[in-house]
Amino acid sequence: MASVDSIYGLFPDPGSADRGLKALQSAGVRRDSILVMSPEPFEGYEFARSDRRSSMPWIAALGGLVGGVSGYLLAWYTQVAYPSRIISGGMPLVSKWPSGIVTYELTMLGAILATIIALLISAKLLHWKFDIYDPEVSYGKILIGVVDPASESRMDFEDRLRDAGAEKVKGTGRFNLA
Amino acid sequence: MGHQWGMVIDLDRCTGCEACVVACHAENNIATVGDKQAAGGRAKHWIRVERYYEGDFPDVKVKFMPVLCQQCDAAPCEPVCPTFASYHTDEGLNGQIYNRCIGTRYCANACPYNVRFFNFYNPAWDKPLDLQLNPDVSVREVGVMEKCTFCLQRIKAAEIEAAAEKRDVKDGEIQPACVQSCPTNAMVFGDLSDPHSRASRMAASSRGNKLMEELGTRPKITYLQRESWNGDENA
Amino acid sequence: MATKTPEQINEDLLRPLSVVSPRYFVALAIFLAVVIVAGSMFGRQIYDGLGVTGLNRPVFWAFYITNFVFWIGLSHAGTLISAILRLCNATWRRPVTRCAEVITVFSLSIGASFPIIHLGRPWLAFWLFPYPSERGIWPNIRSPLLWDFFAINTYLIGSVTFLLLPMLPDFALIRDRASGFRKRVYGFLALGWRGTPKQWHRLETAMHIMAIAIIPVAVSVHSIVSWDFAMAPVPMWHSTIFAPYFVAGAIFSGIAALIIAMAGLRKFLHLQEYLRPIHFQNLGKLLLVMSLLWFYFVFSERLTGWYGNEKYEMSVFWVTQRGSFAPLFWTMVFCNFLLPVPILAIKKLRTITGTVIASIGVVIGMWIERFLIIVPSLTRKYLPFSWGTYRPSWTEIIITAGTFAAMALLYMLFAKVVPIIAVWELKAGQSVEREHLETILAASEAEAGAD
Amino acid sequence: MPPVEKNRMQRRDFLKISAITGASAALDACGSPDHQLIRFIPEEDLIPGVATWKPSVCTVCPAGCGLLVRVMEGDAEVVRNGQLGLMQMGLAKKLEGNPAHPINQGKLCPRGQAGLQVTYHPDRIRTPLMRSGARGSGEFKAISWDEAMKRLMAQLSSLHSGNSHGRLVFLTSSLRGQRKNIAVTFTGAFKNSQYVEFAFFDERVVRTANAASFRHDAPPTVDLSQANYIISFGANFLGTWNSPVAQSLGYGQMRQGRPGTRGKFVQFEPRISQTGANADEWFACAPGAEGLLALGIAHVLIADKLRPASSAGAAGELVEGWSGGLAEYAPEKIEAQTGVKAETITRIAHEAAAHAPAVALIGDAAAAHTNSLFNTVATNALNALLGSAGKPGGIQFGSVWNSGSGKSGVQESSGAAAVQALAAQLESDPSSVGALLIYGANPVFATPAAWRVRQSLEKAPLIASFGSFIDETSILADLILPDHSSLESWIEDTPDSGSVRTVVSVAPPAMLPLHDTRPMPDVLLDLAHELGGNLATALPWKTYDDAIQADFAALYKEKGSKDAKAADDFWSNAQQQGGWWGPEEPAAANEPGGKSTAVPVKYAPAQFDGNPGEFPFYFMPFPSQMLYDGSLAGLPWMQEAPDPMSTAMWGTWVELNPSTANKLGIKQADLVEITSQHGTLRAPTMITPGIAPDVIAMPIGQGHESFTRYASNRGANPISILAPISVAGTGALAWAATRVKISRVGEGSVILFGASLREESPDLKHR
Repeated sequence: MASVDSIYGLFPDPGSADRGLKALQSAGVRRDSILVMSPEPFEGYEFARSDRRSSMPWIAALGGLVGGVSGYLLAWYTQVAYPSRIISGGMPLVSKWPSGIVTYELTMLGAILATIIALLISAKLLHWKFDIYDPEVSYGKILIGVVDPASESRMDFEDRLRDAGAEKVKGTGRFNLA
Repeated sequence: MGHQWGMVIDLDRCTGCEACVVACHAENNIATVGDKQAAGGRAKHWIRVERYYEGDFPDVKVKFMPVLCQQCDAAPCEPVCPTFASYHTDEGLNGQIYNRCIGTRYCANACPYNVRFFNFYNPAWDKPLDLQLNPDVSVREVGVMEKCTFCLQRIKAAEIEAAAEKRDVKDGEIQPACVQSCPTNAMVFGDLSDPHSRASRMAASSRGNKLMEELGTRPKITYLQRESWNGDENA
Repeated sequence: MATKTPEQINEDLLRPLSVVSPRYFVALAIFLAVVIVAGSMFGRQIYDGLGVTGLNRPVFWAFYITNFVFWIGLSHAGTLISAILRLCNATWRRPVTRCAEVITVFSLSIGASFPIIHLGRPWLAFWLFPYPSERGIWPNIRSPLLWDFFAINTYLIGSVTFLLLPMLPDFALIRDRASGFRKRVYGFLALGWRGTPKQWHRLETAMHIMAIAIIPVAVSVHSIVSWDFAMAPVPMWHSTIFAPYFVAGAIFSGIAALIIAMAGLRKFLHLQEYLRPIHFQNLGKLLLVMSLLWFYFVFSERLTGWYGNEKYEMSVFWVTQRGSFAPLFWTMVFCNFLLPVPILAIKKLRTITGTVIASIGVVIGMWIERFLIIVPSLTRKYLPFSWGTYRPSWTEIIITAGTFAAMALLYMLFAKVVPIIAVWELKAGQSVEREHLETILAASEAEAGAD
Repeated sequence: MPPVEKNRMQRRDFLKISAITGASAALDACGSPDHQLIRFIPEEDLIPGVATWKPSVCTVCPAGCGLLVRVMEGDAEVVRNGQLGLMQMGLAKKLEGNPAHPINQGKLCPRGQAGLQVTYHPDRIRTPLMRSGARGSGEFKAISWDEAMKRLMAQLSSLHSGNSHGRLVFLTSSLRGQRKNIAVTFTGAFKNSQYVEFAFFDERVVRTANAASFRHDAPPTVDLSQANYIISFGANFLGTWNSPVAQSLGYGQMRQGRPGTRGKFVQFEPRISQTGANADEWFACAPGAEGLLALGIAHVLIADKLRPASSAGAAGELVEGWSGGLAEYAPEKIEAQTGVKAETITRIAHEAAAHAPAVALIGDAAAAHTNSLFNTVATNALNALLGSAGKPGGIQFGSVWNSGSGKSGVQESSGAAAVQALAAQLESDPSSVGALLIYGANPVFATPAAWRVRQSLEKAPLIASFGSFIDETSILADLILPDHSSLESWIEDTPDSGSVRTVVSVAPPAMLPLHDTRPMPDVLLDLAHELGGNLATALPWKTYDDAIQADFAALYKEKGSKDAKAADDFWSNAQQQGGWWGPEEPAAANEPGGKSTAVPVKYAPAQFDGNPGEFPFYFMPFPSQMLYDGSLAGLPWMQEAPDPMSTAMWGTWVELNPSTANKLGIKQADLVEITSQHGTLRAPTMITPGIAPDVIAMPIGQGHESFTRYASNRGANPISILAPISVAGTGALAWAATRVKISRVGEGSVILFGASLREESPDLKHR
């Protein structure tokens, strides 16, 4: 990965971070190329807003469906897989009530696993090498910045971020944290 | 449908002598556990004779009832086994696959008749008592359940012999060890799917009932209740 | 607490990870020793056989299964409670959730080990797993033990996830504040968390889904545990009330365990300002509700048995009510009802000490409850000729003690490597509160301005 | 068996067992993967081992049941010529009844089945032993047979030649057939000798009474299969008494074997026995009052003209006052003494008369009171009056084959009195007994301590035992020459009850011997050859089987046989079949109107040792269903099989009535001390409703000081505290004639298999 240029400001509080965001937007930077990192979710602030729509619940439901179907198939198969009829307690060869329990548990397991996988993928987790990051975030600062800014706008962005209340404005190359 | 092995026990004949108990030990390699283990409730008797007193002195009555695995058709011990170690054979027996048993002891809890036994320790025979072991019956290891098999080895032997002679197993040809030994002929073993077998006919007796049938276990042993003497009607 | 800055919170909550007192090591050593002794007893049990226990015919299940049900029940402390509170958006939950979820994961693991400890041939436990063996044999899905296998595994995966996901931002926090090896480890564990709005949003969504999913799983787990008994035609086991009764009992003991754990953390990790009386009071109210619910279940179970007067059931009924198990029975009623209800109902008594006393009572009472559900029924199973008695052996007692020690040990170790209170959640909670406060202030100002 | 944890089966042993079992049972594990080991129940694919069934004879009690022994090949560690090695041989695996045998007809009691464990017992004596420590110390050293024979010869030859003063005494259990003939003849060849038979349950009283009443010195053969009414005075005929398997077969038939007819069974005894437990009506009668009851019933039969007094014939005449109608035994008059209501006695008499054939039995404790000869003779008279003597559905006698015994002229005595006399003699003049040979009997265990049998035997100059175990008697021996087990040796038996056919059982060894042992009769024959002289002529056979064959030749000569052409065929058929049995022809027992030449017997109240004030309870030992007289206590199967009434295992107990226990403040399983005038013992209690409040009962069988690892130091021996008094007119020990007191010592324990006495235990009162 090539070293990535960036410029960002570290804001001490969500109010100033919001102002920083607005400042960048007013400079013509598109919302989705503005980089935001925060130590907590800061729900309700403009900078913390993400794409509201997520297909995660549907993925979970799909995972549940797959889990449930495979659960039933497992229950069914393990009962009929014996070449001769295995009678147990006078119950039918494929016993529906107990199969229901296995089906249920695997439905839930499917939903849980699908959620985890969806989270890992959609939140871009499991990537330990960062283009841009600043550990100051963990000390309570909110990072607002621009990736790969046009070199002619750099100064402008820096000023705007500082004006909006950024305590520090930094520019980086490659940043490896892992 | 193949054979459905069952048994009839005539409580009017049973005297509580326990010949069946010892016969079962001898036939099925049931280890004695010794006094300390027996005191801890770990003695293994696949068949036992339950004894109940009724009334007080001097009007005392005593009831004997041999209890062994009832080989239920809807056996509570079978479905609870997670590994199919306890299962139902085609001939209607409650099979117990010792090799497959992992020792959850769930079957023993589920069995209303308490006829399942657990090997709390590895069974031991002081030498040379091991020479008495019946080679037709496997020796059970520590950690597995064991129970009455209706002397499956005898059933198999008779079936193999009958097959070699290209005939059906004859009624009365198979005698589990307990039935064989019973000095009063209180026990009859036979094929319940054959309405003409002696066991089937006796099971139809008006004296017949099944042990705790109300639990829905569908036992395959019929007990013929004791009669009381009714004087001149008998004469 | 409103005055704490995010950095103060960081300092307070991350301190336990770096400061270790000698007392900690002493306690650790003691618990470890108990665990090792218990482990060696288990080793001996594997070598000799279950003969080293007090089990017999007909009492084939006793201490181990009691512990199984007890620990699985305790596991409902966490995930279920925290999931419910999360869904209800109860803000006071924030300092509580993680220590509750940790209880779940550890007690579930301990609980799940008991079905293996109790096996006659534990080395074959893997036969419960539906794997395609070369012999083509499969487990029997009719067996409640197999349901247990599926349910507990689902629950374990679910609750580990439920615990781990919100830990990612905290790992990132530690990563950024640490150096060297610790930095690398926590960096790895943080899975690359940076705190982008998308990550925050996805995490919150995932937690929401998990919270919804984990509640029915938790209910099913304890229902299935109850079905281990209810599926067997054993007097006083074969009952339809068992599933809800067990679930209620599980939550009951879970809350009690949580209160005890919180009190311990509060004292030893100096978290007085985070785990405040309000938390104990709120959980105390929940505990009170569960205590009443527990009594309701016990009463309706007993009433039904007594009214029915069925002879086999009554054998068990009387042996618990008046017979040899009566002392235990009435101890249970005291611990689970007579003791906690007044303490928790009277506001003055619902202090931290009060709730902890009530909780200790409940944990003891619920252990006894499980024992009383399992053992008396087996001692009085149908034909009186085969009735029995049970006395635990030292092996069972020590292994039981060992699991309590294991729980304490795991908890202590955990609190040393992970902040036991979710740092970001706490901060977020504060932010929300502050914002809420500001909104109110703004509104009142606006009102004042309008005047 | 010792706690298993200390004696864990090693993996190697386990594999070895598997290997042995694998030799004949193969799992069809190869071939289709569907049929691999675990997949299906292994037994499904089991190919049964090849078994041969060999006839044999049961020797654990005097009933003489025929056996079939299941023999299968296996590897056994055996000693041959002093060398230990692994040998493939036929091994007895199971004992079952011989279906062809007229006594047990294929059935076998628990004790008989456990007889297998005698052969394989880990504590069996494996080589000849010589005492190396003090007498009774149990220290022995193994010696060779040559040396053992040499040592015995040294003493016997001096006795035989008359060089040394003192008698040869041969003390055996009850023997029959050629085994007895050889023993008696051998003993009789010594100038000065005595042959003594002793067994605790020898039915001496019943034999004596039957000899007087019916001229048959034998226990009766009871035909229950055709009886419609059974009156039993204390006889545990379904458990241990007389020929229990034959009687059980008949009992089953009596109950449910005849469509439309079900016989009635009434039992009188102060403590409910396993047999009494099966009765339609059970009455607790006073100990020793059984004869009164028999005559009470007889009185009603005669007085109510249900049976004429004369129909009892000689057996009736034997009772004083018989022809007078037994007025002094009228039910109202004996009510108080017997504890049985007059109307009950009358009713039973009428029922019995109306339901012929009716049979009366007496045995066990009822035949062990001081007045039991009278009780038994009275019962015989009742049988005769009921028309059941010598008749189907009654008591019968077969003709017994006598294997040439009685020709030796030896002083032959039997019963407890003979042992008592021997003990007294040894005590006063030990040198009068030159050598004491002991076979099968264990008088130190089975006689009251008051007789001082142990102390007297300790003084005997030489004791040689043929025992298989170090028991209380053989531990005193100087030389032990271990016998084969009955499965390892030739065996012949001539039971005197159980069938009306003449039964001569015979069987070759079912298996090769495991240890360096020799059959006792062969040892005697060898000794006889070496001693020579009159012995060589009296015992001309080289081996025991020669002797048996000779006996069968004689039998053939006398009885002939329709289905065998010649003596050889007769002999080989008998071996194949397990014996020879004559036709079904009961011997004459009693003729109506016959006259008795014997002196009539008269009722005398039973005497009990001990003053009722100080010793308020009757002490009633009873035979143990599993351990019999104690000789089976060494078998683990018998120790662990629950007693039918108490369900106790691995120990002893004392039965008492709940009201008695209450009065004395004794609880279930408390340890109590039982004291008679002659000793004290301790045992845990078993409180049961089936015993009279003034009776304390205890099973015989435990309390061995030295008898294998399984029985030693387990429980207490009730025989030890018995009063040394005998049944008048018989010389039998009156073992039910002792009074005791009882006191609580503390808490005790008894191992019970059954948890509950009663079926309906839950409290269903709504409370």
